[in-house]
Amino acid sequence: MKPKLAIYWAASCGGCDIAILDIEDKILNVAEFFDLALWPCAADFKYKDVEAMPDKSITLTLFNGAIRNSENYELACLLREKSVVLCAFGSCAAEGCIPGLANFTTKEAICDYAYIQSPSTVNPEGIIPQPVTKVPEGEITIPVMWNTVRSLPQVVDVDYIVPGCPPQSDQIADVVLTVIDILKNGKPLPPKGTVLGATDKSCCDECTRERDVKKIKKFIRPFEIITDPDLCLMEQGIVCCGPATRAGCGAKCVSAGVPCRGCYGKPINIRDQGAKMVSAIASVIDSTDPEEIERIIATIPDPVGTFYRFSLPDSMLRRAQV
Amino acid sequence: MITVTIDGQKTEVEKETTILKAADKLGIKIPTLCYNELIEPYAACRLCIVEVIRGKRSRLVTACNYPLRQPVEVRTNSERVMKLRRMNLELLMARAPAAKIVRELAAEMGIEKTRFTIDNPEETCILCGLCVQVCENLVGTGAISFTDRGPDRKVATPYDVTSDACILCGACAHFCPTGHIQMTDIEERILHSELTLGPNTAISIPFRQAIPNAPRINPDYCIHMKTGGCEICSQVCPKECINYDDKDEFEEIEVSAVIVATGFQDFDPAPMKQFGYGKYANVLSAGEFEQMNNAASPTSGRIVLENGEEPRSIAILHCIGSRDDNYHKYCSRVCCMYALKFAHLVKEKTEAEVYQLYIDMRAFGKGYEEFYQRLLSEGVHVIRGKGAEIIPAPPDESSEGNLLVHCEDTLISKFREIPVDMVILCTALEARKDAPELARKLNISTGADGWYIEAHPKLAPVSTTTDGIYLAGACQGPKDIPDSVAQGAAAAGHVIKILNQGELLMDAAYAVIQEEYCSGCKMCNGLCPYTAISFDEEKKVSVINAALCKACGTCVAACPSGAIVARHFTDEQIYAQIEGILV
Amino acid sequence: MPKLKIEDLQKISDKVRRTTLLREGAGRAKVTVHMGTCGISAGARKILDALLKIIEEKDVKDIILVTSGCAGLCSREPMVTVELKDETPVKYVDLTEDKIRKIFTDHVLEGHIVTDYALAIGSERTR
Amino acid sequence: MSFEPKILGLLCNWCSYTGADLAGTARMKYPPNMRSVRVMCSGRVDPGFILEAFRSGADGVLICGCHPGDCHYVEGNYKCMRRIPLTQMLLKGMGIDPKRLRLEWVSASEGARFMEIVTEFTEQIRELGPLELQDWEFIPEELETVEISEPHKES
Amino acid sequence: MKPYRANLMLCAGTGCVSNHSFLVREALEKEIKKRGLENEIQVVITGCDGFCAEGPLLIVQPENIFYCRLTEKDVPLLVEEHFIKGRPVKKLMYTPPDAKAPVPKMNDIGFFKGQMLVALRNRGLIDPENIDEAIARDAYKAIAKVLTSMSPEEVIQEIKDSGLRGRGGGGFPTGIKWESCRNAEGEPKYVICNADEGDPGAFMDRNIIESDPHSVLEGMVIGAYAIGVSEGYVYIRHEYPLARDRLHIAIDQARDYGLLGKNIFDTGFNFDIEIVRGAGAFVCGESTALMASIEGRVGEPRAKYVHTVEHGLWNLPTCLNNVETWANVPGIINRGAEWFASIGTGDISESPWGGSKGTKVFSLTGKVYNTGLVEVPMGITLRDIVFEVGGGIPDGKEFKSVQTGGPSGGFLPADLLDLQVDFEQLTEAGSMMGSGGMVVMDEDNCMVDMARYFLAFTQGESCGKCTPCRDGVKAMLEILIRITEGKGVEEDLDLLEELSHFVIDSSLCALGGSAPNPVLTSLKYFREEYEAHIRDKKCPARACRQLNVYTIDPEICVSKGHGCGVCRRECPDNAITGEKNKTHFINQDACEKCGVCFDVCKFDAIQIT
Repeated sequence: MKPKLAIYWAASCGGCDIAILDIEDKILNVAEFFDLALWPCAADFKYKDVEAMPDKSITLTLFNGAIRNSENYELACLLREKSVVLCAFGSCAAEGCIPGLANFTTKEAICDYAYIQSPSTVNPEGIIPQPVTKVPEGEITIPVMWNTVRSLPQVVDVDYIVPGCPPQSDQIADVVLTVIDILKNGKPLPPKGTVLGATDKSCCDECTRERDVKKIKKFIRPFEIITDPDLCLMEQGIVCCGPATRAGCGAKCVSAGVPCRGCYGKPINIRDQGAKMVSAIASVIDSTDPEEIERIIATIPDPVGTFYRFSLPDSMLRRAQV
Repeated sequence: MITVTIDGQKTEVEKETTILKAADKLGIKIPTLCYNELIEPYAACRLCIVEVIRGKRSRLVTACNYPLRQPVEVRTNSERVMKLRRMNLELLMARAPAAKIVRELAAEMGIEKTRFTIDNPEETCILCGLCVQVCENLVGTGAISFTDRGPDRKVATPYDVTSDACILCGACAHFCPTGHIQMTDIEERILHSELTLGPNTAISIPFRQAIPNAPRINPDYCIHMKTGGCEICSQVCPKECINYDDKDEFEEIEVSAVIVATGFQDFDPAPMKQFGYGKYANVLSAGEFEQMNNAASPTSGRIVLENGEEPRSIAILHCIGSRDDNYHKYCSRVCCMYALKFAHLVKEKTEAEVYQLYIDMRAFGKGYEEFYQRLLSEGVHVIRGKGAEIIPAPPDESSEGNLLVHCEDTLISKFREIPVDMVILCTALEARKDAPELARKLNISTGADGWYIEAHPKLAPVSTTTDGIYLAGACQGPKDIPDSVAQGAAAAGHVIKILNQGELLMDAAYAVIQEEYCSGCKMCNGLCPYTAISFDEEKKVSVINAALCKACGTCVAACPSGAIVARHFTDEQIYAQIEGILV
Repeated sequence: MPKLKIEDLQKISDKVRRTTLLREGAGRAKVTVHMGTCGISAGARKILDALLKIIEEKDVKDIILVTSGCAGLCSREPMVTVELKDETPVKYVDLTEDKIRKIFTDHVLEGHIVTDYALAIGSERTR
Repeated sequence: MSFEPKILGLLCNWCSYTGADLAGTARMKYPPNMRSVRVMCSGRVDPGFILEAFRSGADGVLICGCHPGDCHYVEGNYKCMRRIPLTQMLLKGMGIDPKRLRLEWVSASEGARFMEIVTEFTEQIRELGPLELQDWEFIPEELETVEISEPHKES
Repeated sequence: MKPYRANLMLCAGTGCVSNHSFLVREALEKEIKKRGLENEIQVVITGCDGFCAEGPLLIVQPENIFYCRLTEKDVPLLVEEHFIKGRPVKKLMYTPPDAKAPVPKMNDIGFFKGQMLVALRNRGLIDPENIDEAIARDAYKAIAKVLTSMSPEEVIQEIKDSGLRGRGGGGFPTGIKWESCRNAEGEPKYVICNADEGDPGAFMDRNIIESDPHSVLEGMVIGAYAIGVSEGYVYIRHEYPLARDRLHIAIDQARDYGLLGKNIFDTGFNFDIEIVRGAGAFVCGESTALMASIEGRVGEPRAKYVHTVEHGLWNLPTCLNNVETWANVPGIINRGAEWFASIGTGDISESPWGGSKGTKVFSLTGKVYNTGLVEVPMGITLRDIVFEVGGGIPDGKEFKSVQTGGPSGGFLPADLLDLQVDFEQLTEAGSMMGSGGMVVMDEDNCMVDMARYFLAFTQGESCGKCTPCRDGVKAMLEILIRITEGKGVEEDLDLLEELSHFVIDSSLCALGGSAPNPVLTSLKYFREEYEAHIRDKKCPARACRQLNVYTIDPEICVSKGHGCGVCRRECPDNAITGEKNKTHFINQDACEKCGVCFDVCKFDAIQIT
């Protein structure tokens, strides 16, 4: 009997699913080795089939997407029971990622804007979808939207984490093949909680740009200057979260001249990516005069949004107090 | 080089040299009156006229300033030249009959008497202009110059009034060939040596015990420094050791330890108007009295008033500026004992009465109390009460002192007015004005009163928070000589330990970079003030030099990938403390 | 005064030349207006002014205009003698402003004598 | 009983910690709400500590360092001087009143001043009230009562 | 400009101004206005016409009628007669001494006929305070030519070809001076116009500046362009206020027209002139003393072994020329070197020292009819100057001597009258060209006294720096005074000669170097007068009063003077006794020989033996 593979997408953009397909020919190895148990994004699977499966019957589950509503939570629990290895696949599952940015506001504010304020909607009565609505035909239920977005490890016990938004295809291929190799040859599984598809160093390790002592007088946005291709972006005054982000993606963004946003999550020793970036950036400001420091700091565009772009739910405070 | 033949002798000289110098080289003497090689030739006396022959044209020129540019033949004693010289001297004898040098030169040329009218038989000035030149160009003062014109021309000061520009250097008298200028002493203009230190002529040894014990140039009085002229000292110094452009230089030396022994500074009692320091004569600060007592002092140790007489009575006031809310709250610790020493010296050297005005007699050291008792037995009047005010005594003869000291004798709770001739103010010891600046340089800190802060008042009185820098003496707080010596020895002890141990015992806390986590982002490189962090180019990781690291932890906090661990202050330890303390 | 260019030099020179040339006595012709008492009363002043105006209009530089006393023939005043360089002087009589204007243009400028106004050619003999 | 704020003090070892010690040895009274943690230099304070403090229930964080120029490690306090304002911006973004985080320079001899700062800060936090972090714990929301809406009725 | 029919050229040189020519001008303008002639007749004030003896002068142009010795009183008559009735007034004209009829036209007067005007070409023709009139007389045309079409080297060559030599007295070829100054290293360089003119009785430079200041300025601009200079100084005597003011006006006007200052004629050449006032020391006429004075130091000369063209003002290359030298330059440029070289004597083809070219302005003074300023071509004989231009010796006196070259010039006797006036021949004869002073002496002048007079001047003006000039000249003067007081001894003459050579040979500057010339030449040509003073204790010319014996001729005193007693009253020592209608008598012992009686006696009764 072929081991079962489940791929589920919760509050996700589907990018991780596409990334899985991006492993091109290796998908054949997967197909050959695994038997797909669940992949709602790719094909029509029914929840009740999975519920019908005995516990721990799915060998590997790649769970991508953050926990935004009750359905995500149910599936998370379900897949935890049914699978041997539950893997938080991609930044949304690992730390909340872009959907996690909702934690800056409240559920009501989001719905208010989405269904009433936003310019393109016409909703004079101001109707907002409710979890249970009575209609003549009966009751329609939709999943309950939670006020705070959670990452997968915060709701269920997760075996491994594959960071990245999306995880790079070569990393995915590498992870899947190692899992296949382990299962086929009975190698021991890596210790629970390890981060696969990424190294222990920070993004700067893979970045080819030259780096020097950093003394920054002014922060600027990438479009304001023509960046020097060889020099570290931070030294050119652009806020780059590379130093406080795990390496693994091969510094793809930075080599294209765009600063790293921190999608591969916090490095191994760090508890809060945002706080760390604040500490690092502030230390290299080149001034000892309080007013000048105020002026320099004011040039950092949207510090909270920049430093917690991918890791707000996973940060120490998890959400903004609103 | 120009070849020139003078009276038949050939020689080679540089272009532009004058005939006089060329002749000098050949040992041929050409008489001159208004020439001196220190001064640019003025060519006024015309005595040095010689005949210069080029081709068939001969010309009469003054040898002292004629620049040789082409090969020429010079005759210094042709008949024509001798005739001119004789007439010149004869005329000069008419102008300055009393000038000895003119008579001698004339006698040499065979002239006894002058055919021309003599206006002033005593006249000695031959208007050669040497004095004016030396005063104007060499010394640079320009106190005298020529006045009037034609035969009435004479050397004088403006309006023939004694010039105040004249600095009595005597250069004009020295250069005057006929001795026309004499030096006279003008009482108020002579530079008396000041009471405090040695003579301050332009060059002097500062004081007898000066180290190095060698003369130095005082730029305030040296004419060369002011005008670029003079330089007579460098001409007369046989060993040519005078170097005018000697300047202070900064040297950088690498040391492994520093002992700060910058000492204290005397409190200036002038702001305390009530004591009239600087206003009334014979009110001395302790420092000044000490100087007077020194054998090398201008009064060579004798205790005298400003007018030279011996004092009949002396008052010594304690705690001037110390134990005083307006100035220094602390007690300067040493004044009581040196005040007693002063009293003893006065008793020994003079028959003057001594009055000690004190608040508390702090004779705390070994043998100090016994010294105090001995003094009491020697008849020193001791009054417990701080000196309140000093006013000059009314000038009638009867009073026994020209100063009146008002004070309150708290023991008999009466106000007293003591007539004395001299008052000594025991001024406080205060931190040097530049102490904070040095502290910042050495990275040690100063207390509120400006004294340097020791690492620990009891356990480490001579070391500072920065290891390798030690304190000794009064810079750390007022103390007397024995204590300072003791502290000096202690500091030296520390230093010797470092020097021969060869290594410095470091404390356990310092930061380490974990290579496996460091991504070489170099965020930490610029942060360390002790430059302990460097970058390893091959491994592409940053490295911390443990010896230099002071374990402040700033780099730990800044390291974005958490690769730097501060031993004894790791993140986990601090997080644990935070969680624990807030539970 | 503006900074001069080289050509300005010449302009100033021409402008001022009219009077200074006069000073060198380098006249081409000499016109003498006889202003004895009789001449003046007969209107010699008007003739003189007319002459001055013509000279100014024609911008003539080299004509010497002189006054003199009575020429003797009081009855035919106002009278003017025109004497071109090294030619015999010609006396004109009973002049009016337009007559003198014509004499000036024909005789002084073109050089041919206006016979109908002329009284006599040549001058009186002086010892 | 009025709200007793929990305040975390991060004191630099050479100046503020010694100053606090001086205040103590001089028997100066200041409210016990401030619990202090000693760090070698104010430059050691990582914004993560501050966030951790708020996560662990602190209502205010006070950071004390040496006066600029007096830092035992020459520039340590300058780094702190740069980090704290940015951390305050971060807190503001996270909806926490930046006044809950305060940076003061206290030298070794300013025991009295340290006492005044702590007293004043405690009062200030008492006014701001407790800092309860919303939704920090994960509690699945299905326990919430779900009210049923009937839109069609009104139409 | 209104067309005037007549210009009244009124001379306003210092000479005429001191004779109230300004008052004459006011009277003229008032009278012309009264007669309504102000639109026809213009009064123009000009510089000095040179004929100072006959001032105030008025030349009526264009008729060229010359009026002299005008006073305000003559003006109404003049206006009435000449300008209304057109009859020149004979009474006011100039009548030559021996002629009866006046000479109406200026050009016919002997004084002017003999002259050739080059430096003084514009005198009497333009108003010096009006630059336009100077421009009308081709002023600044030379600059235009030089700045646009000639290179500095060409300008220098032109001056060298012209043979122009310094008019200050040294006669150094100007071309060579400019060339060596141009080649000397050192920047910036300076040009200086020496208008110090310390010689007593010399007023050439003053008149040139008063009549035509622009010729001097233009000359300096050309010189500056040739040498490469941007800063010039005119060192003018404080005692020449009118000349200085006119120079100021000229400079300001030239600056307004952009002929001085930055970027002249837009050619990028900058040159400006500053006036420095001399403090009246004769020695400051000497180049190095002058430069010391400009630098603010005491006016004392220094050795010239290093020429001032290499190290002059502030030790930088400086070219110093006399006013007249500068004034000649524009003429040379405008009319070409050949024209200038055609005037004068000698041949300058091999060496510039070979000839004296162009003209020389002399201030003809002393015992001549026509004292004044004359500009004559080089090579003219002394006789022509004294008798033709000078109009001969007045009062029928006999010509005795003429002194050329100012106070240190030599006396030339009658037999040298046919000497041609140029640098070489004058120096050969023991005198020198000098600045151009020319003093004519007749039989009443005592040569010893004249030598004493000039020596007293040079001794007073000696700066006193070097012994020979200070004490040597003093000694010579004492000897001469002794001789004029009759206390001279035989040896004095040889001593004088010896002293003279000593002073000439060993003095530092030209003042001492030339001061003894009067003594040497008077000894050489008039030794007999010295001997008369020493041996006979008599002064042949009766000028040395101490040697005269004054007696009264009894008949003349009674017959003509009726014993009027004027001499008795005037005699300061009461040495004369006598009553009315009786002859008077001079007591020889009391007589101090002051000569007052001789001067006051209207009947020439006093006899000098």
